[in-house]
Amino acid sequence: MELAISVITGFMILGALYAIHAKDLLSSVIACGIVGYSLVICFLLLKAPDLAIVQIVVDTITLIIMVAVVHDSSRNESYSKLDTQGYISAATIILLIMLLLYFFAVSIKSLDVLGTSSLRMAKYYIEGAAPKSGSANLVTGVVFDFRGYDTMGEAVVLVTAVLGVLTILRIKGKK
Amino acid sequence: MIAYIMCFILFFVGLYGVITRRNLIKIAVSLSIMEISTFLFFALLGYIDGGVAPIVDPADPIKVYVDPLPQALVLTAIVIGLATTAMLMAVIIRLYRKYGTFDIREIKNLRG
Amino acid sequence: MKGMTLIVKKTTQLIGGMIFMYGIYVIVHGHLTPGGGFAGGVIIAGSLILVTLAYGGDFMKLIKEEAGTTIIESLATIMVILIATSGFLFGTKIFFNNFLPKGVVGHLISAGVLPLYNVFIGTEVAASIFIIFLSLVIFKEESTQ
Amino acid sequence: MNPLIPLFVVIPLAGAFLIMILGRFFSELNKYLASFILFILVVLSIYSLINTGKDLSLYKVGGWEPINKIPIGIYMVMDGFTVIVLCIINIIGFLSAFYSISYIKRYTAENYFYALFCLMVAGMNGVVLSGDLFNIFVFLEISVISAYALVAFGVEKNELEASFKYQVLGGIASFLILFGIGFIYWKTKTLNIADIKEVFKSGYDRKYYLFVQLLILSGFGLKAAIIPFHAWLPDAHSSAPSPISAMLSGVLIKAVGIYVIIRLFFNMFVISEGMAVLITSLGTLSMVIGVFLAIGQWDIKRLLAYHSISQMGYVIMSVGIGMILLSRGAKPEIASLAIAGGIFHLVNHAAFKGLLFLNAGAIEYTIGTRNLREMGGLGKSMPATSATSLIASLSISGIPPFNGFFSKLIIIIAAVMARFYLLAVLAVIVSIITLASFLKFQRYAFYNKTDYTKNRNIKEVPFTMVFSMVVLSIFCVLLSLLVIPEIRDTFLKPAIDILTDPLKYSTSILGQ
Repeated sequence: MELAISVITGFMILGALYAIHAKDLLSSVIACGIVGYSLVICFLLLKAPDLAIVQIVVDTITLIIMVAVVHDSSRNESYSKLDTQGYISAATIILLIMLLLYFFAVSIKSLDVLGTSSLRMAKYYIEGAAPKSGSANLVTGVVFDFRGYDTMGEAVVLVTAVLGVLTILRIKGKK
Repeated sequence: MIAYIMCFILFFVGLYGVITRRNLIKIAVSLSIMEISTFLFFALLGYIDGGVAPIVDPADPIKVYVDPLPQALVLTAIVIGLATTAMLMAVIIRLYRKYGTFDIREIKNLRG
Repeated sequence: MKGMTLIVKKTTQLIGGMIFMYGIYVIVHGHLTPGGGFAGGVIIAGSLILVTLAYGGDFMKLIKEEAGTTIIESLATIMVILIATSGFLFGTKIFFNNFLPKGVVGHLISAGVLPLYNVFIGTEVAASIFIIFLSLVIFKEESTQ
Repeated sequence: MNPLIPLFVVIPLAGAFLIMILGRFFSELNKYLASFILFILVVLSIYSLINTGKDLSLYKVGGWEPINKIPIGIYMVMDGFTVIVLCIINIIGFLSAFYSISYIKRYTAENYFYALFCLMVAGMNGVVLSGDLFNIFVFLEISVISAYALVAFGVEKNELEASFKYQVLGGIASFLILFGIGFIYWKTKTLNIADIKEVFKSGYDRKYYLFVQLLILSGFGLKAAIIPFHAWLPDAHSSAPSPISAMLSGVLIKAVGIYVIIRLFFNMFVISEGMAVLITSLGTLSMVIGVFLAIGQWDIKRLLAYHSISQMGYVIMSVGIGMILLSRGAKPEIASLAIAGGIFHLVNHAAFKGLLFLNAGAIEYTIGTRNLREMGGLGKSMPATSATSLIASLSISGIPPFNGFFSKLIIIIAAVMARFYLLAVLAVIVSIITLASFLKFQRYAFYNKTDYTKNRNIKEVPFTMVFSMVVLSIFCVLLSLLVIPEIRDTFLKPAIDILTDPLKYSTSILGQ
């Protein structure tokens, strides 16, 4: 299992690198969409069907929105060659990332390895979800009953985003 | 452990893109890659070997389920991510109409 | 925004309604099978976006159409908040209480207020995502004129 | 179970949606409705400030009782520190909304403005009241997304660019925070702050612990604009409409940045000396660099924005000194003095910086520019604005009868008593530079002899704007009463107790 996930994640990394470095913005956006679709496969392998359904549709919609923005705009990234300063800053960033990666690899040694997760809070969700919330789908039980307050907040986030989009896309700002 | 490290590399690929790219769309793409890696991280946290998807079958209740809590968190986070992407896209399309370009080097009224 | 070719329009006629119905199915069975309010709402929004893309804005006469959708989603969110606070009214004095009878696990009508939440969150999500898409499209049209 | 707690979130949310629906049919209603809703919140928060006292009240959302002392639902917690921040949020929010009644008339789509405003207040109230990590993240997103939209409310070039910068940096911060939450869940398998403390208490791996703390600190540090992460703040604060600048600077960076950092590092993590030293040095850096960046500014709101960074530096430095002392286990009374200074300065900063941004808005409203070189002689034609901004300027630079003096004095005394002489000297120097910078502001805006605006008809701003400014200037004077030990004990002591006692928060939550 771990191997399969790692291989798919490797492909996602390649896709991400292509998305970042592609010259054409449309192919960059589509590569990003492919990374999102690979995530769906990971979700299915990790036994999360709810997430897979949501992610596949959300990713499609994100892709449509992004393509709608890029479509009939200037698609080429005007790409100038890096000067010395650019090389130095890129090297610094990569060095910093390597350092953080090493730090990460060291710091996760004491934690649970993949697949041996123990439960503390969620134990009672699994034991209690069916009798307490009456829901056969444990994720729906958690989302709407045990953590329903989060879900309300999240619905409000979406409404806020809609209001924000409507606010930003007004044609005239001041009278 | 290797899966977690790969996931973290994906996160840093996104961060690298946000810092080094000079194009509005590329920055948005990099942010959504960071977002994807975070979702993957949460899904990895909940996985249990031999577990089944967390849907109770009343006929056969004794099973090992994967942890439903991280999945619930990701469900919330995906929709929040969609909201932030939509906001970012709205600002980007507006900026494009004002300046006629996606290049951030030409969009520099404010400094500091 | 112009519509697409006849083939696309005919295909959309055939599958658009089916996708819509599937979204409703996912919402209603959210507490029994994978899916739920979010997934179903996003699927419904996807079907609406599909129709809009295939037929184009001219067909739907898109002129600041969002006004109606804003009210729908506001009402849906207010309903969620009302259900959440109705625990206050129905005895228990608890915010987000699951105050309805739970029923039998696995039946369609069970799990108290969860199906209600699913329905309203689904409405809200569908309306919100569709309105985001519409406002981007309408803005592109208006600003090019 | 305190039934008042959820009202702080439910009332502004319901208000926001009512404004959105009703605003389409009754266009005049929305502004009064927003002010009315925020006024109810002010009353509620003052009531809780008086009633909370030393005890900690809890609200278990959904009524889920803990099983085997492990909380399974989401908890909302109200304690001494929370009510202070709640009061700041709602009072500044009410005054800004009232101020906007006149100010925002120039913009289109007023009902979106008031709806987003209510959502922002609801998000901040939710963050402050939450006792659950992921819940903090959700409500933080509500407040920052509405802030992104409000920063871009004018939809001109500058506003959009500032909003874009804010969104990109805010997005990075959100993902860092989310990753940090995942890390904490990986180890502890729980999300409740008190329960996490319970797990960490029984032992942890040091490298893991350091990594998590760095992730959380950089995430919330970006939201709070501590110095290496400050790039978005001057643009966003100067481009937003003025009441929103007052909210962003007076409240938002405190509620979603400083408050959460203090809460998590005192009540969730076990305090370690290395982290305390890092936080103190970041605070000192913000304090010093912020004021130097502010010197050269000629745009009023940019100048004020850089001073926000500097003044927040005072708060973080002072709290950091308290952390260092607590981690050494020495001199607890000096540690509580330092923390008291920090919280006192947090409250004061909300009052005077909010007032200064409202003043800047009044100036911009009348003469239509923010450039200090193009104004002058406004003192005669705008007496109320001039007087209130004089009070605020004296207060922020630490002149005796006003509140800023006392909080800075407490911070400096605490630094001297803890033998951080260098920090005390730096605090004094920064205070002097602040004074110089604000004398420049006063001189060029109000007392300049060369009057660039002579030929124009300049009047005092409308009543609602004057009202908000006068009330805030009264606060600037009244808050200095907090220096009297008896009054300080009633209002600040509960907050300091909950922060300095390492176990009080978690045991009293898990015990209920």
